[in-house]
Amino acid sequence: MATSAIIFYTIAGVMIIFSLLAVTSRRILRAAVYLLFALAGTAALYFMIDYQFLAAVQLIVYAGGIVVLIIFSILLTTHINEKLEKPAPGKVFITAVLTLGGFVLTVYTLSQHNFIVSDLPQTEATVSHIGEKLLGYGEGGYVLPFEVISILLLAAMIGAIVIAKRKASDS
Amino acid sequence: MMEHVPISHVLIVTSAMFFIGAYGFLTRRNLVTMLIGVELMLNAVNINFVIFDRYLFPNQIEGHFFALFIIAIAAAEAAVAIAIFINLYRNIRSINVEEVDKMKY
Amino acid sequence: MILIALIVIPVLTALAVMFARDARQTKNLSAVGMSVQLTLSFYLLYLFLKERASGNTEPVLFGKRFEWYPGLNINFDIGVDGISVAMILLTSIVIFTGIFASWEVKDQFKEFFASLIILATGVFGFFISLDLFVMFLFFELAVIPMYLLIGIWGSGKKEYSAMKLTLMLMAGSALLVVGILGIYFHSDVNGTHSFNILELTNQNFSIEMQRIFFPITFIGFGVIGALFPFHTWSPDGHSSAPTAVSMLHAGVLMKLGGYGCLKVAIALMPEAAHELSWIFLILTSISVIYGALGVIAQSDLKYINAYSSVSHCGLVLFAILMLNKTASNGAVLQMISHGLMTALFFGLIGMLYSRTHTRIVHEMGGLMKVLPFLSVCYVIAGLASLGLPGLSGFVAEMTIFVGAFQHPDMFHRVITIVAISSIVVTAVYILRVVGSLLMGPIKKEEYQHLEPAKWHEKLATVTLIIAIVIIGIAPLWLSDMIMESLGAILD
Amino acid sequence: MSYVVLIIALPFAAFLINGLLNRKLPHRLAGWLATGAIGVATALAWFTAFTYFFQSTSFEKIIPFQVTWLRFTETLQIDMGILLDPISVMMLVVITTVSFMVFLYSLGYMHGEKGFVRYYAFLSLFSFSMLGLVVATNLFQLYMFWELVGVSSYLLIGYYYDKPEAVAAAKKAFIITRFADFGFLVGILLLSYYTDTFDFAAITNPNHSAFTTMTGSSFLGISVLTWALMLIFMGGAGKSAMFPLHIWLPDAMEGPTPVSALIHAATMVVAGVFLVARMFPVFSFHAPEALDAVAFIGAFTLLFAAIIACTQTDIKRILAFSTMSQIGYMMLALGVSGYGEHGLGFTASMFHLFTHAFFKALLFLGAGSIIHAIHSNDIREMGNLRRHQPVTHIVFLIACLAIAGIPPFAGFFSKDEILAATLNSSLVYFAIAAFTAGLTAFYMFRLYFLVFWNRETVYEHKPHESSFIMLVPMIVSAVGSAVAGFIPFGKFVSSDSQPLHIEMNQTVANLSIVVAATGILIAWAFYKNESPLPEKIASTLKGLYRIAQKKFYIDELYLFITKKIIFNLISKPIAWFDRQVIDAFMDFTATATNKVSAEIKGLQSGQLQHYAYIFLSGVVLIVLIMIFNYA
Repeated sequence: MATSAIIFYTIAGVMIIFSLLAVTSRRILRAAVYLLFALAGTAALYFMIDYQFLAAVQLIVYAGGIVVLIIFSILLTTHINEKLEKPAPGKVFITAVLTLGGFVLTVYTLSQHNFIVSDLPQTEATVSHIGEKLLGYGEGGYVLPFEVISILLLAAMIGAIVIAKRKASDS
Repeated sequence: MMEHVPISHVLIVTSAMFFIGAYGFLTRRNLVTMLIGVELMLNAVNINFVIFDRYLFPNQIEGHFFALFIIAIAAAEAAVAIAIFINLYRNIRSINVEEVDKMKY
Repeated sequence: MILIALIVIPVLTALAVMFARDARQTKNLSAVGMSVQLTLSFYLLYLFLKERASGNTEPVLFGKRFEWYPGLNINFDIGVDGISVAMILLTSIVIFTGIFASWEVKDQFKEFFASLIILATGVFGFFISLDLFVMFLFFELAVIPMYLLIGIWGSGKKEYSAMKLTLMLMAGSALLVVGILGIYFHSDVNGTHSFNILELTNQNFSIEMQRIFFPITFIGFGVIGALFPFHTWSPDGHSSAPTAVSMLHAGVLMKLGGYGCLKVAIALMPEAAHELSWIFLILTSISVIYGALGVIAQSDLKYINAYSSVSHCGLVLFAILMLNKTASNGAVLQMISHGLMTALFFGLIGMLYSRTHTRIVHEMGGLMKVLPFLSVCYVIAGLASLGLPGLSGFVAEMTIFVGAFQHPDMFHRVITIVAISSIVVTAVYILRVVGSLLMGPIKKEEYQHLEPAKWHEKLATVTLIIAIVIIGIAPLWLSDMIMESLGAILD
Repeated sequence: MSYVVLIIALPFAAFLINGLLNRKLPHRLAGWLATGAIGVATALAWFTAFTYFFQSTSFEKIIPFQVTWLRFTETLQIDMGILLDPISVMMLVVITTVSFMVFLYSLGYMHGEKGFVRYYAFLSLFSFSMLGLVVATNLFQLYMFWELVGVSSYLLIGYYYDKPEAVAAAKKAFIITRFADFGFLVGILLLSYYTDTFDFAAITNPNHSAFTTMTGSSFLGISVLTWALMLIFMGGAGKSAMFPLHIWLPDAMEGPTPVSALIHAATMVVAGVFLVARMFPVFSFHAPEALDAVAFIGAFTLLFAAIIACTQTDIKRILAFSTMSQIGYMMLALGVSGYGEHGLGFTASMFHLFTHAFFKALLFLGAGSIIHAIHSNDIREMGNLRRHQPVTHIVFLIACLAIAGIPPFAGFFSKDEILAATLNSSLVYFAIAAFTAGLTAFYMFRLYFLVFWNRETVYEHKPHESSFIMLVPMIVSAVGSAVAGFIPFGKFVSSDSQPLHIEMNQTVANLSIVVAATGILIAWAFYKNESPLPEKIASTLKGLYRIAQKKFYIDELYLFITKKIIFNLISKPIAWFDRQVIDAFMDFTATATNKVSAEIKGLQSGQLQHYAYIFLSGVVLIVLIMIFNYA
C-alpha cells in the first residue's frame, strides 16, 4: 500500500468519523468543533492533491469563517452546558434507513459507472494563474460570475445585517 | 500523489459525508446543528467537484472555480442563515425547528 | 398610432400615480390622464367617422400588427370597427367620471387610483385587440384588479364578495380559454393556426366543432355578462364594491361579455349559434324577467341596481342571440346606454351613501328636498332606465325589440314579447325607489342638513347625463356607425 | 307651412330654459316666459288652422317637416316629422288653447309656490310632448311622445312630492299607463312586422297589401290584424282611463288643479281617442271586431264612471269620473262609426273631444278657483259659494249646462251627434248613452247645487273671488263652451277628410234635452237646499251605493294582484331562489373546494424536516425507479 493511499484513507477516516460525531454529538459546541475537524480534513485532502490555494481558502473561509460564525450563533442562542435532547429512536431509525438507502444507491451507481481517468499532466494551479482566470474577461475568463458572486456576498451581508438588526422599538 | 487511490473510493467517502450531513439535517432539531448538517453536505459536493477536476480533467482548472464559488456562496448562506436564527431566537426565544411553522399559511 | 396611445396613456397615468406625492397630486394626475384619454377617444371617433365618410369600407380601421410570439402565431393585432369605437367612448366616459366619483377615497389612494386605471387599461386593450389571445390577456388584466379593488376598498362583506366575484369570473375565463384554444386549434390559415379574429371569420368551422365550442365560448363570456344562472356574483360584487368600481364594473366590464359573445362566439361560429340560440334565448329571457322581478323584493339600493343590471344585460345577450343586425345593433346601443346609466346610478348611490350612511331605501325618504341636484340626477337615471324617449335607454330598448320582433320565427317573437314585458316591471321598481327614496316626507331628523353636491360630483353626474341625453336625442350617427360594422360580423 | 315646427319648439325651449335654470330664474320671469311661449304657439296654431281649413279646398295630408331619427333596417325607420291633417290641426288648436288658458291661470293659482319654475318647466314639457304626439307622422314617433306625455303627467301629479298620496298617485298613473303601453308597443311591433313601416301614410291606407296577410293569418281564432289593433287600443285605453285601466285617473287628482284641467281632462286623456281616430281607417275596414271592442269598452266605461261619479264627495274626483264617462262617449262614438258617408260617429267623437276640452277644462279651472278659495276638496265642506264667488259661479254653471247637454251650449251639439250615431248602430248603446246623459246632468248639478247653493257653511277664512289672472282664462273658456257647438264640425273633420253633411236628428235632440232636464231637476230637488232625501235613497240602495262609492272595488283588486300576488308570490320567491338555490350552489362549490383544501392542507405541516424527508424519499425513489428501468 502506497503512502499516499495510507494518507488518503487516514484523512477519509478522520473526515467520516468527525462528520458522524458532528451530527450525533449532543453537546452543540462540540458538534461545531467536530465540524471544524471534518472541514479541516477536507482541506488536508486538497493539500494532498496539490490544490494549495483551494485548501487555503477552505481553511480560511470554512474553518475560519463559517465555523466561527456558527460558534458565535451557538453562544448567542444556547447555553453552553445544555445538552441537546436525544432524537426520538423512531426518527433516528427512519432517517438512518433513508440515508443509508441513499448512500447504498449512490455507491451502487458509482460502481456501475466507469470513470475514464485522464492521463494528461496536471496544470499548475498557482495563485497567479487562478487570479488571472478569475478576473479574465477573455476566453474562459470568470469575471462575470466573480462579479455576480461579489454582489451576492454584498447582498448577503446587507441582508444579514438588516435581518439581525434590532428594531428600533425592540431596544 | 493520488495515483494509488481510485476515484470511486474518494467518491464513496464524499457520498458518505453527504448522507451523514443529510442525516444530521433530518434528525437534529436545533437549527444551528441542522446548519452544520447542511455545511457537511455542501462540503461533500465541493470535494466532488475538485476530485472530478483532478482525476478527469487535470489539464483544466475549472473545478477550482466551482469549488471557490460554492465556498463563497456557502459563506453567504451561513451568514444569512445565522442572522435569521438570531432574529428568530430574539422573537420566539427558541431556535427549535419544530416551533417554526408559522409560514405554512 | 392612436390606438396604441389609448393603452399607453392609462398605463403611464397609473405609473405616474404611483409616484405621486399626496392625495391631491394623485387625483389631479388621474383626472388629467383620463381627460386626455377622453379627448383621445373623441378624436378617435372623429378620425373614424372621417375615414368612413371618405369611403373607406375596410371592416377594421387603423389596424396594426406587431409580431409577438411567432411560434404560436400570436400577434399583437389591433384595430377598431364601429362597435369598438363606441365601446371605447363609453369606457373613457365612465372611467373619467369614475375618477371624479372616487374623489374622496382616503385609504391607500395611490393604489386605488392605479388599480382603477389599470382595470380601465385592460378594458381599452380588450376593445382594440383583434387577436383572441391578446384579447383574453386584456380581459384578465381587467378582471384581476377587481379583486383587489373590492377586497380592499369595498364595504360590507367585501372579502366574500370579492372572492365570489373573482372565482366566478375566473371560472368563466377558464371556459373561455378552452373556447379560444378550441377555435385556435381548429383553424387553418395558410397552414398554421391563428388567433386573429379577421382571419378566423373566414374559416368555415365544422358544425360538430361549433356545437362544442360555441356554448363554451358563449357561457365563458356570458358569465361576465351576468347570464342566468351565472349572475349571482353581480349583486354581491356590486354592493360591496366602492363607488367607482361599481360604476366601472357594471358600466363597462359587464359589457365585455356582450362584446365578446357578439364578436367571438357568434361571429366565428354562426351555424351553431343559429342551431343553439334557443337555449340561450330562454336563459337570457329568464335573466331579463327574473332580474326585473327580483329587484322588487330588494331594499338595498345597490342590490336594486345590480339586479336591474342583470335584467338589462340579459337584454343585451338576448338581442345578440336574435342574430340579426337590428337586434345586435340594439344590443350594442343597450351596452352603451346601460353602461352610462348604471354608472350614473352607482355614482349617485355612492354619493347618497356618503351622506346618509345607509343604502336601505325605506330608511331614507324625501331626499329631493335636501339634495335637489343629486335627486334630480337620480330621477333622470331612473327615467333613462325605464326607457323614456329622449334618453338613451329608449333608443337601445326599442332597437332591440324591433329587431327581435323582425325574426321570422314564432318562438322568437313570443319570447320577445316576454322580454318586452320587462319594461313594465322596470317602471314599477324604478318608481318605487324614486318614490320612497326621493319623495315623500323626510324620515330622519339628521337628513335635514345634508351636504349639497360638490363640484366633482356634479362634474361626474353631468357628464354622464349629457352623454345619455345626446344618445337619446340624436342616436342616428351612433346607430349607423354600429350597424355598418355589424354587416361584417353577421352577414 | 314650416312655421308649424315653432308650435312644438317653443314649449320645448321654455322647458329647457326653465328646467336648466331652475333656481336661478325669478318666478315671475319663468312663468311669463313659458306662458308667452305657449301664447305664441297658440296664435300660430290658430293661424295654421285658419290657413289649413279656409285657404285650401281639400284637406290633404301635409308633411311640412321630416327628418330621419333612427334607422332600424333599410326600410324600417323612425322619422321625426309633422303631419297636418284635419284631426291633428284640430288637436293643435285644442291643446295650445287649453294649455294657454291653464298657463295663464296657473300664474295666479300657483303664485308663491316653492317649485313654481319647476312647475312651468314640467307644464311646458307636457305641452311639447302632447303637441309632438298629435302631429306625429308615424306610429313610433307617436309612441315616443306618448311616453313623454306619460312622464310629464307623472312629474306633474307628483308635483307635491312630499305628500305621500301624490307620490303614490303619480306612481300608479305611470305604472298603469306603462302596462297599457306594453300592449301598445307589442301592437306596433306586430303591425310593423307585417307592413314593414311605421308611417301613418302607409299604415292607415286600407289598401295596403300587408293587411290581407294579417287578416288572413290568425292567432287563437282572431286575426293578427285585430290582435294588433286591440293591443294598440289597449295603449289608448290606458291613457284614456278606460275600464279596467282607469284606476289611476281619480288618484291623479292629487296633482295641482290646473294640471288636472290640462292633462287629466282636456288633452292627455283624450290621446287614446286620438289614437283610435288616427288608426280609424284600418279599424274600420279590416278589423270591425276591434272596433266593436272599442265601442263596448267605451259604453261600459261611460255608464260605470257616471254611476261612481254620483256617489263621490271630492270635487275633483267627481270631475275625474265625469271625464272618464265623457271619454267613454267619444270611444263609443268611434266604435259605432262607419267610414266615409257613414262616418257620423267619427265626426261626433272628434266634435265631442273638441267641446269637451273646453267645458271640462273650464270645470277644473272653476274647481281650482273654489279650492283655492276654501282650501278643501270636499264638497260637504262647501255650500252657498255663489255669494262669495259670483264669477266662478256663472262660468261653472255654463260649464255644467254644457256638459249636461242643454242647448245652446257646446256639449249639447256634440253629444247629440253621438247619440244619433249610436242610434244608427245599436239600440242598447243608444239606451246606455241616453241614460248616462241624464245621469251626467244629475251628478253635475248635484255638484253644482252642493257647492254653490245648499246650506251656508262656516268657513275658516272668508272665501274670496279669485284674482283677475285666474278669471280671464275661465271667462274665455266659458265663452268657448258656450259657442263652440255652432261650429259646423262635419265640414272640417271626418273619417275620410271629405266634408260630411250632418243634419240634426230632431227626435234624438228632443229626447236628450228631456233626459238632461230630468237629471237637472232631480238634482235640484235633492240638493238645492239641505234635504234628507239623498241620505234616504243612499240607505235604501245601501249595498249598491257602497259599492259604487268604493269605485266597485277595482282598486282593491289591483292592489291584491300587485301586492299579494306579484310581490309575495313572484318577487319574494325569486329573491329566495337567488339566495338559497343559485347562490347556495355557487357557495357550495366554493365551500366544497375549501373543505377539500383544508383536508389536504394537513400535508403542509410547516415542519421543515417533514418536507426534507419527503424530498429525500422522493429523490431516492426516483433514482431507484431510474436504476431499475435502465438496468
